Amino acid sequence: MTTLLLIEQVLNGLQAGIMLFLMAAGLTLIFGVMGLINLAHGSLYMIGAFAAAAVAAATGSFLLALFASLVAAAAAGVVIELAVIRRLYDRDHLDQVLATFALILILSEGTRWLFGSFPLYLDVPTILSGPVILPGGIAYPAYRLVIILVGLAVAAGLFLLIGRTRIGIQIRAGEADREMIAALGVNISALYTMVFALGAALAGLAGALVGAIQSVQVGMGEPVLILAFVVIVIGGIGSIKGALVGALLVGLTDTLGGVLLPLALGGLMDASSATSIGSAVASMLIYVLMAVVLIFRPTGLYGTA
Amino acid sequence: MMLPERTLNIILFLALPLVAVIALALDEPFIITLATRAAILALAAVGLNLALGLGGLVSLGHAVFFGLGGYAMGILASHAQSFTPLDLGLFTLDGTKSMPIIWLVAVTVSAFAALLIGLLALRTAGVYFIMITLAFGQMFYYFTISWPAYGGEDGLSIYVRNSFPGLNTLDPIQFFALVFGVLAAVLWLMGRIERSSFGLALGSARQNAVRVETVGLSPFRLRLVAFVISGAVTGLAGALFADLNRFVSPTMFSWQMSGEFIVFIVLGGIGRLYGPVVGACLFVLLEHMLSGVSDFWLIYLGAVLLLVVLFARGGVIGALANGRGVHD
Amino acid sequence: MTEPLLDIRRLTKSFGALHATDDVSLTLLPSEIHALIGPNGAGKSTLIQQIAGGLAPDAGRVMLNGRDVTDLSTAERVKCGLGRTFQISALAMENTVLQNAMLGTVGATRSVWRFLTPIMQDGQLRVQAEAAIERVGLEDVAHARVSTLSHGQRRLLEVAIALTLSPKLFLMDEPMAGLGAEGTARMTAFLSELRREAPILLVEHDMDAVFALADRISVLVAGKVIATGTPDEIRGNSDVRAAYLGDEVPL
Amino acid sequence: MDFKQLLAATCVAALGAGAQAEGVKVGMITTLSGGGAGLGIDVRDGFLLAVKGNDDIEVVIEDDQRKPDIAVQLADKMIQSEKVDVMTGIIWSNLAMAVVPAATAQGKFYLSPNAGPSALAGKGCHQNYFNVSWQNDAFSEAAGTALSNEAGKVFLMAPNYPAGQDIMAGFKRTYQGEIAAEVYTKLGQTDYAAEIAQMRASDADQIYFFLPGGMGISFMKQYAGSGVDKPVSGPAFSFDQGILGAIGDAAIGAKNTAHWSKDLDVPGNAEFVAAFQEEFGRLPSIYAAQGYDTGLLLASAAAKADVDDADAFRAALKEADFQSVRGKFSFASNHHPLQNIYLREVIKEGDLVTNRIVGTAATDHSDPYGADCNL
Repeated sequence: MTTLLLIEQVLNGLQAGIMLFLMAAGLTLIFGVMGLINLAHGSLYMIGAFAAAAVAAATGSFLLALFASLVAAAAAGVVIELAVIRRLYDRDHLDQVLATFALILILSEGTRWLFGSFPLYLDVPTILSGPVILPGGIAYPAYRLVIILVGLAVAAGLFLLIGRTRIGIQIRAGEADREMIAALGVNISALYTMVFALGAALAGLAGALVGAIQSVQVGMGEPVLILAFVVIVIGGIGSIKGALVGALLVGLTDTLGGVLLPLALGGLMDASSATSIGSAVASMLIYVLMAVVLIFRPTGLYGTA
Repeated sequence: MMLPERTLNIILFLALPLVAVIALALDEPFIITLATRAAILALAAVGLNLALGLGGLVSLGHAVFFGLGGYAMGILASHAQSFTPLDLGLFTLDGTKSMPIIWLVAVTVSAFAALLIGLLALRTAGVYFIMITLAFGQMFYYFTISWPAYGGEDGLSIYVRNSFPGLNTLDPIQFFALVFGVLAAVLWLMGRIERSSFGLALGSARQNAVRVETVGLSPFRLRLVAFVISGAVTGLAGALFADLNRFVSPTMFSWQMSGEFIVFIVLGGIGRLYGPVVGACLFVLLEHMLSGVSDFWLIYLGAVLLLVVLFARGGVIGALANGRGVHD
Repeated sequence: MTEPLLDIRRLTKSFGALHATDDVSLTLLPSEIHALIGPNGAGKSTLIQQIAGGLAPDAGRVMLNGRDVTDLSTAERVKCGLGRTFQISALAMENTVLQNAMLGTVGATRSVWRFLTPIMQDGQLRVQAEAAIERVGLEDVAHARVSTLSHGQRRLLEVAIALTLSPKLFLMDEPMAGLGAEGTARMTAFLSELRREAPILLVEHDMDAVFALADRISVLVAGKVIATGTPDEIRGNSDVRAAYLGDEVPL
Repeated sequence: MDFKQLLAATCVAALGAGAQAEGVKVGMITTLSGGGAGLGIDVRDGFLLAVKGNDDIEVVIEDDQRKPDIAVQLADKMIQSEKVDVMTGIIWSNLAMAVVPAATAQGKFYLSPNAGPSALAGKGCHQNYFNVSWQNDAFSEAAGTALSNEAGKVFLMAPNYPAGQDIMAGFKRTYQGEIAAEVYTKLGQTDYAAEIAQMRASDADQIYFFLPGGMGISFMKQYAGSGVDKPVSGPAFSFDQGILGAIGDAAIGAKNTAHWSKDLDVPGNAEFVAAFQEEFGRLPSIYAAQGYDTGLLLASAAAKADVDDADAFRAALKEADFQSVRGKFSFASNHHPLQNIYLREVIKEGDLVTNRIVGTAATDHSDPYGADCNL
């Protein structure tokens, strides 16, 4: 493998990590502030993608579609929070897991009922459809570069929001002590609804952005949900920084493992078993990574007990 | 109608064989098959319940043991079917179609896996424990999918159900009786464990780990032992499930499977010995009835589940029984 | 000279720049009550945790009954004879008083790895547990759930569980808190007798109780032991007075 | 002749044949909920269209949720409770492996409207198992032959699971040229950036891949954006009508192999396409065509023989005496299809992205496993 190809694969790994970060950021934010495990986060991702596909089909505008994904996912988030989620804050993790698992069933099949059983069409805007040539001569899809930029912008925005703004102070106070923040006169339930909607909007945006280069279909949220959980657990639940680092680690491990393992094994055995065994091990690799991180740091890289 | 919990438990527990016997009288073998399925899934959840209900260990990876039990059956029976011994490197093992031997292997393998996974996973707690157990489940799932020796994603078909001395296991009612006997024996065992000194210590460790340490006991060891017993029982259920279907596949390792076990426990009533049994029966019943209602029946299933979690916190048993379930 | 049952040697623990425990040495002799007092934030909790095994010291040793237990876990120290009660109750709240006491007997007799015998029907253990409950006067609520008990009753149950372990020494963290005047008097009389069974390292805020009970008192200020002596010596110690003046505690 | 007339003609023909069939009860187990529901729905709709108005055939339909254990349970229900004579409907190889051997062993007929694992075509073949769709390797064997004519090296990619390995094995069996690389991806993978980078870097002249469902959609969209311009082809599963809409223009020009296409010029096909569109408001897919043929096959056998006479009914099935929308269709000795496999190309008709036939990849193709089958 040439160095140039290796660099391109590293770029691919980073890009996969950024896509995961978009999803994981909302998940970790919701957990950090409200202590809630939300399995239905993947459904919000799916809702964002479907809303984008529907609006893009109706208007032909990708920007409108992105906007629609934010609005639809945030609106769905508000409805879900008001109807179900707010009853779960005081419950243990087990009840949260089950209730949000039930939400997955309802939202997935509801979406299928509305949009049918066939995948929808959503494509990248024409202006971003081709590759651009990076320094060193790597041809890289323009749209993926845009995803990297959007992801980094979202990360920066979140750090600013949490670190520099009044709402961020309230969020951090809420993480530390619910009663304290309520005593300070902040409307805690409105704050929670807002944080949930923000997390949902991020998931929806991720769904729309990623949906344009993947398949917009029912059930698309579940694999990425599991990955997002792997990410935030590696990073330490509740930490935005952890989510970013975890996402990049997972993206790199997954991408480079799939490419390098079969090559590495090729030296030890014949080509076809190296491919097959290498691929088998590569598909387990991120879970191995997560288990190893937790064994040495039981609360993740940046987590607190 | 409110009944004392003990009476209710007996009624609910006997409902299962009653259904099977009525189905036999009406010549509806499929109902017996459904009852068998419910009993096996209940057994798997009864296993998990020791770790989850009594020990407070929310494992989202119990499908690992279920799948290992299933593959123990599948691998042994497939080698018996093809008359080729199983080569384990150091020694070879003949395949077998005998259930008692298969059960022994299933229990041993899943207990050993539970020991290794427990040693690593029990270093974490809370959400991290949920997620690390999930991670182990996913490892096994992807491994079996891409491991070609025993069918990969296609799984492994065993054309004839394995044998049990003195029984014709192909007869639905006899197989049901066997499964129900195993379930009853395990429930009895679990009831004893709950009331034993180990059970007391494990339950106390869930409520307050410091208390248990302060009387000189190690919560880690208590939990590890509970996890191993729990995994072994779920593994046994896996072997039976594979025999019911005469088929094993990687879906037995999927995280949805682990999730369903938890659903059974919560549906029936958490921390109750018979909770998983009631939950599994109800789930199988709902699945059977709702799937005919519409293509979108999973919406209704989700709604039922949501309502139980939000509004019926003691599960079905909690809603039907008066008083709270105390293990005295 | 009698061997100390608990011998703490030059224990040190820092959190960043904060010296929570600064070169602390203490002993607990047979049949004595050794009280540890000090203003809030003096480092009492940190010290207790290091003795009990919840926190590893940066330096120094903890000797229990002649054995170095510095590297042992909480549970192993309990097996060496350490009986402990907590400032904030550590009890199995959903269980009954009797079940909590039975847990103590299970720990004491190392009989936890019994899976099939119903524990509550074990006559011998039950007698021991009931005896301990009776000693602290909780027999009327033996079958009540702990969550229904008052704070004072929970404190007594803590003591009862410690009793079931027949420890070689007790480590008690504010056993009087929340007991009320009558309860405090009863507990004082009880502890006064108990020291004959095993010595007590007593952390307590109730100064009347401390001075009534203690054979020796150590004063901990800012992580350091500034004085150790009989109640009379401590009353007369000018450093102690200086340290406590700001706290307006009558000595 | 419109569809109703066709149907009437079929009925008349059935009556004319004079067989006094009592009626056949069919149990259909297929995927109707969750992620893969589109395929099951197409098979079901195609099948129901074929047997519409046929009073001889009673259909019971159940949803397997794409879970093998549910499929097994439903098979038990079909056999023990519904007491069906014939079973059909399963989409996925792994579910077929779970259900088919047990069902045929219990004396039921099974007609496969999709999926043909090699295990059921060779040693594991059964007299009551009829595959009306294809053996898993068939499309890629045909593709291997067709692509051998075009010079150059090929880059192979499939998910790492048995059907993926089967299909690549089929391709390699017939392909004469050189293989540049062979890559197996994770089942359910959604991002193919790394594989596309490997394709770009490799010295392959073309790409042959098998990625069913959402995986294929993701890959094709990403491939189109990558600027790699090596021609791609694969079996029809990644270019089927049900998913072409979701891939859009990115698929245009891709070659794929299938036994059917909506523009295939054989008797009855245009009528089928029109009737399907009329009834369900969408274009039929190959799955719908397979479901339809399965229905026609069953109707033809039911018209000839009483299902209670298993030998007669089996013989009637074996004759395959129906007008397949694929044209010429018959069963090889292992009860798997002998049929033509065509080379199709993805094109745009107005706003619609669809396939057209550009050639024949294999004539009277049968699978190689039949040699191991003792029927």
